[in-house]
Amino acid sequence: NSSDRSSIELLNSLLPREVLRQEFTFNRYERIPDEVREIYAQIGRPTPLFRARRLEDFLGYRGKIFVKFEGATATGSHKINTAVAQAYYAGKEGIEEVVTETGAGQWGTATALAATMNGIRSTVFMVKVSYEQKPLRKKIMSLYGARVYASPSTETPFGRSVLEKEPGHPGSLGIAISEATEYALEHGIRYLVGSVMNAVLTHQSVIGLETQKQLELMGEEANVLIGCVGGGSNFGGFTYPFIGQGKEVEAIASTAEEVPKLSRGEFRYDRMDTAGVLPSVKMYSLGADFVPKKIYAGGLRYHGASPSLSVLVKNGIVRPEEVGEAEVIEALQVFARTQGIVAAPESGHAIASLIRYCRAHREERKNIVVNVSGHGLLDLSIFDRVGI
Amino acid sequence: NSSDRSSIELLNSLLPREVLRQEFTFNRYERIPDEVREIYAQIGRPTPLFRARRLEDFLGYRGKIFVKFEGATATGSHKINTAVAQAYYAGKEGIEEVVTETGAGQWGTATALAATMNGIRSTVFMVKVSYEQKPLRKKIMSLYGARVYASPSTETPFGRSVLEKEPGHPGSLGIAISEATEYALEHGIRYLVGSVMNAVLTHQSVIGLETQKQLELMGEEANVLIGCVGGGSNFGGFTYPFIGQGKEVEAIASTAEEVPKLSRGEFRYDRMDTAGVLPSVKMYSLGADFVPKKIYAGGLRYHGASPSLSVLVKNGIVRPEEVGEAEVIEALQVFARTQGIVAAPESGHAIASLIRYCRAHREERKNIVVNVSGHGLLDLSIFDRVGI
Amino acid sequence: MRKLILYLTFNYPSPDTFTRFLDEVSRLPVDYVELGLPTQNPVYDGPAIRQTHSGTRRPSAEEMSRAVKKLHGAGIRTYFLQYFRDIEGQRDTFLTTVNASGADGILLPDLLIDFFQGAEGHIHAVHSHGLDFVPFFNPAMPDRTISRFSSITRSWAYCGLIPSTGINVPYDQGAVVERMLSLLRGREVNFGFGLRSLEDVRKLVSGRDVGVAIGTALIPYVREGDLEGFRKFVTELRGVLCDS
Amino acid sequence: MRKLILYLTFNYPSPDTFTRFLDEVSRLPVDYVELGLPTQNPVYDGPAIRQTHSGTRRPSAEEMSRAVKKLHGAGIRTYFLQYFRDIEGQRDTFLTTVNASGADGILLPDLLIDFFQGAEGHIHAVHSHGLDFVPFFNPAMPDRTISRFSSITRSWAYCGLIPSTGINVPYDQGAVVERMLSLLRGREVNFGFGLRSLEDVRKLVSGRDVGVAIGTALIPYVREGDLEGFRKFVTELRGVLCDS
Repeated sequence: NSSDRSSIELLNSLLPREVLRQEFTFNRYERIPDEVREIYAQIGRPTPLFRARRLEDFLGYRGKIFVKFEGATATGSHKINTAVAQAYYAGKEGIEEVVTETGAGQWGTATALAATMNGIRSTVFMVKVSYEQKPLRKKIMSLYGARVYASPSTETPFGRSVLEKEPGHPGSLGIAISEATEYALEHGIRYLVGSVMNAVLTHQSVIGLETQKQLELMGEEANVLIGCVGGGSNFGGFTYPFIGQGKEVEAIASTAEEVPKLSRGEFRYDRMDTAGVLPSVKMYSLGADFVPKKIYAGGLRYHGASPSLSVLVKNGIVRPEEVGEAEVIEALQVFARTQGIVAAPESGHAIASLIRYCRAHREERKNIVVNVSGHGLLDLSIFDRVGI
Repeated sequence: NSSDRSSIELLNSLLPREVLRQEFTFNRYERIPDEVREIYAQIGRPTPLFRARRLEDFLGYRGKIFVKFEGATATGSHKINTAVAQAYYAGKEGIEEVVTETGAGQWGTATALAATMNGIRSTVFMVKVSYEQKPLRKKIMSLYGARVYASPSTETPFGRSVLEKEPGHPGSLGIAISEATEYALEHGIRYLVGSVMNAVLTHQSVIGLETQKQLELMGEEANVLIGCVGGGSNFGGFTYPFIGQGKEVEAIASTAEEVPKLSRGEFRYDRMDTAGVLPSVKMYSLGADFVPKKIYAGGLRYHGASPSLSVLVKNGIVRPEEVGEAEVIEALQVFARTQGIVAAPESGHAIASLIRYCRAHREERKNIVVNVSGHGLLDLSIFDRVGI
Repeated sequence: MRKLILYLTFNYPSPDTFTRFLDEVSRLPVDYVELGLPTQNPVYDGPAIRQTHSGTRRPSAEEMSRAVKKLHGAGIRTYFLQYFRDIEGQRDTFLTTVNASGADGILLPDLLIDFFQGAEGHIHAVHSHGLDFVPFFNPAMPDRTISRFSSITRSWAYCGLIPSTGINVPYDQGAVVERMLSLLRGREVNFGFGLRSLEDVRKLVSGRDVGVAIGTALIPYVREGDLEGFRKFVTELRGVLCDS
Repeated sequence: MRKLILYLTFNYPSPDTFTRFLDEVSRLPVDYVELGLPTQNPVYDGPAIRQTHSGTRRPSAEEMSRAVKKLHGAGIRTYFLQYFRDIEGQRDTFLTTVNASGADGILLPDLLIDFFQGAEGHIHAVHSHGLDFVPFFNPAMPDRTISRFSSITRSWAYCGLIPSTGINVPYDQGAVVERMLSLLRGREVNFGFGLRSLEDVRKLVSGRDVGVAIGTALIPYVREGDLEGFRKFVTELRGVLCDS
């Protein structure tokens, strides 16, 4: 991995310095700056933890189901948690603009709002096919004040080179990352990273820490934790505070059958991004060039899983589980009809795993907590195929 | 108003009996049934009341701004509050299905979920032009289990008669109400009513009662209340608990410049619906046949205002204010960029009035509470015209 | 002693029949009588009473005087009921006529609803003409409206249990009554609208010192000229008021 | 007394120059020496140390023995550093060779990271060959991994301050050190990786009983054959360790 050297060094000019420090820190906890806490309060933190009684009834589960609902944040997903922190650190360093890429759109939306709330500008390179298929996402980012470019774009040398070869190129996350990082380096601004890296998981741990506190206030303890895994940031942020306490807790990581990284991926050094701009890390991976067939849950298409999560899976501390599209759509319908919440397709995996668990352990009386990482109001098209 | 006789009598076979009782009750408070409270807890009640510090800073307002956010409910607006109650009462009477009409879609969505959560079926007649322009709305209703028909439809004699005359008829709220009520009478089921009527405002008073409790917990009192007015249900529900206590509070009802019912409407008996199925009531009205020019805030297009609200306006207890489209869009952008929330176009009127107020009273130190009645994630197309 | 109030539409179903019923009323244990003056559009009345107005001739001043005299002779206080919208332009002429008839006062059921903004002045005018103004409060009225008009009137208060007579809508009698009484503490309160049966009346007055006004329920007897049935029904009503 | 540990890549930049530096080391106030055995892909080393591996010849068993003997003669404990991935297939042969060289023990920087699942067995084998196993803990390792491997080893612990040598990334030295020390209470702990200057070293050891391992910072002297500069730097390092 001799290419890693330069990419690790490169992080110094790419990431906010404090993010990089947190990436390499040994600290289990980082103090949340007051300014970030204040923004968290404004964008809907703490997010609700509620008991899903109607789902319990529907499933005939004799224990309790709790839902941690990250869809209640202003941008509708957990992504805002780390975006706010990263944009804050960038702003504090005197950086006046941040840039990132986005595929499904959640991360770009989070970056756009986080930048605005920290008084800095933002630029988002959005994979062209998503840009065209998800106009609402583009609109929200613009509403939050971001400049949004369809990638490949003419804004960067790399984008131009791609367009020259293939003017109608539909774009890819790899190309968008390349453009965003190139744009950051060229303009001396900072790049925000949406998942996989340690610092991101640390920021997301606000989910799990809040959940612990909320359970404590309810006089409850968690026995089973269920979340979905794209890069691993919502899952890690949700479960690590529990796992870190060394308590007996079952953690189930729900991924897409179509992206079987935790079952059929190799545990090895691999590139974090298709373009190889970011460092390689040791993780379960299907290979950075892996192209999943379907896109119904865009956030779960990532080829790998955060290194720390990979280790926990390898060590049997986290149990991976794969769910396919049909089961996810059914789970989303069940959740909508019982609890009224239209969850994101990604979160639908966690809900599907929850339903599986409850059906298999009907007589158990455990406390299950499921992290519903986002709402699905802007992804309703996935129901097209079941005629809704 | 000799036609009223039959329409009042008709309510007996149209509305759940308990809703009708509440319509004519003298009670200031109604006990919320435990089952309804339980559903409220599941769909996101209490909704958040938070201090909008970033908006305060942006406006340079020296007092405090609090936001009551009804967009945090599962269906994304306050409409669910009364839908849950009405569907519950219908179910308790042994009715197995409810029906309603919807224009912009919020009310149909609320009805669909409320029915599902009360274990009964629902049918929604959706104005055809909305049905075609707002496919996401139709999708959510279906996801919640509702049967959704574009109105005029072939499901009712009235719909068929309209289609016979004009096969491509785009539909109207009046036609949809006629179809829904006809359908209810024909099938012996119940019709749910979305606004204007007293019982609906009573159900919505959960908004104001929660706000009072939340302010009390914060050690604050409200001096100014601002909300938007379509039929008046969110505004009434929000403000009446305060006004009813007889405390000194300024209440500002924000309506659309394009639908100037409170300034240019007449205070007189008028039909609640275009079709004249429901009884006439005494209210400020532009005439049941009034057709507003634009549809950017569908929920504010209603020609009248709830009778009780009309009386309060007439008596100078509530101050009406009109805001136009450009100002509303600007207000929505300000709110999104400062607080991160994409508010509904309807709620944008309340926010615009808030901004006006703050700009005119910068040095004041009052506590303003604004009711943001819904989120606007499914109405982003209104930003098309400002190039977002 | 709980008050029993009867409502009759003047001259319905015919001047003759009406007179016979008035004679009968003067022999019955009745406290007050409201005489409705026929009008085109009795908005706050239901279908049955509406029908009694339709095609019925308005009484002359002399007929009005005769009626009052007859009832007063039996110790029954007498009030005329008139929609304010019908007399808006000739208020004082009307009040002069009523006063000349010897009546005790008037009821203007729409005044506090549709004309509440100028109502103080009109009430003052009623009082100036030496008449009682019986405020009509309906369940849709706000507290402060009821309190305000209660404070500037002095006769008994007429409270509707539902917004319109004779309409079949569910209502929460107990709650309506308790709320009205709490707003009108210390005042004579009589209830009407929506009392469809003796059972309704019994439920209303049981344990409470309130009277009742009966209108719609009398109509079938009057329409059919059934004096005997009328007598029996009113006697039973009085019985319920005494027993409960 | 705080330990000073030097790292040198065996035979870099040439066997001759390396030998001269080893002679120099044996005259300096050094406690331990780690001798890196050249490899193709030293994954946890940064660019400077990587370069020292590139094209450098692996020592023979005899060269290894000679080096150990020389350092032992000066009272310096000697360890060989080897990536486990390079010896995975010939572990016991390798351990036999190291043992025969007289070395005190070995460091396998990737064992607890990339091979942690079978690591207990390998550590046991190291011990069976009469060698110390110096556990290498890096800041990315979980608590329970550190505690587990700390409990089954007995020599001093080598803690990396950052995950790779010689890479310029920000890190929170104080926090890393305190956390490591709290996990390794009662044990001799020496820190390496990311100590770029005397100032870094001073900050690290100030007020703490910990030693330091220096590698990357020595390379320029070794590469240039600058024995004098090397001597001066190492002497200053020792000075910092004594003063702080």
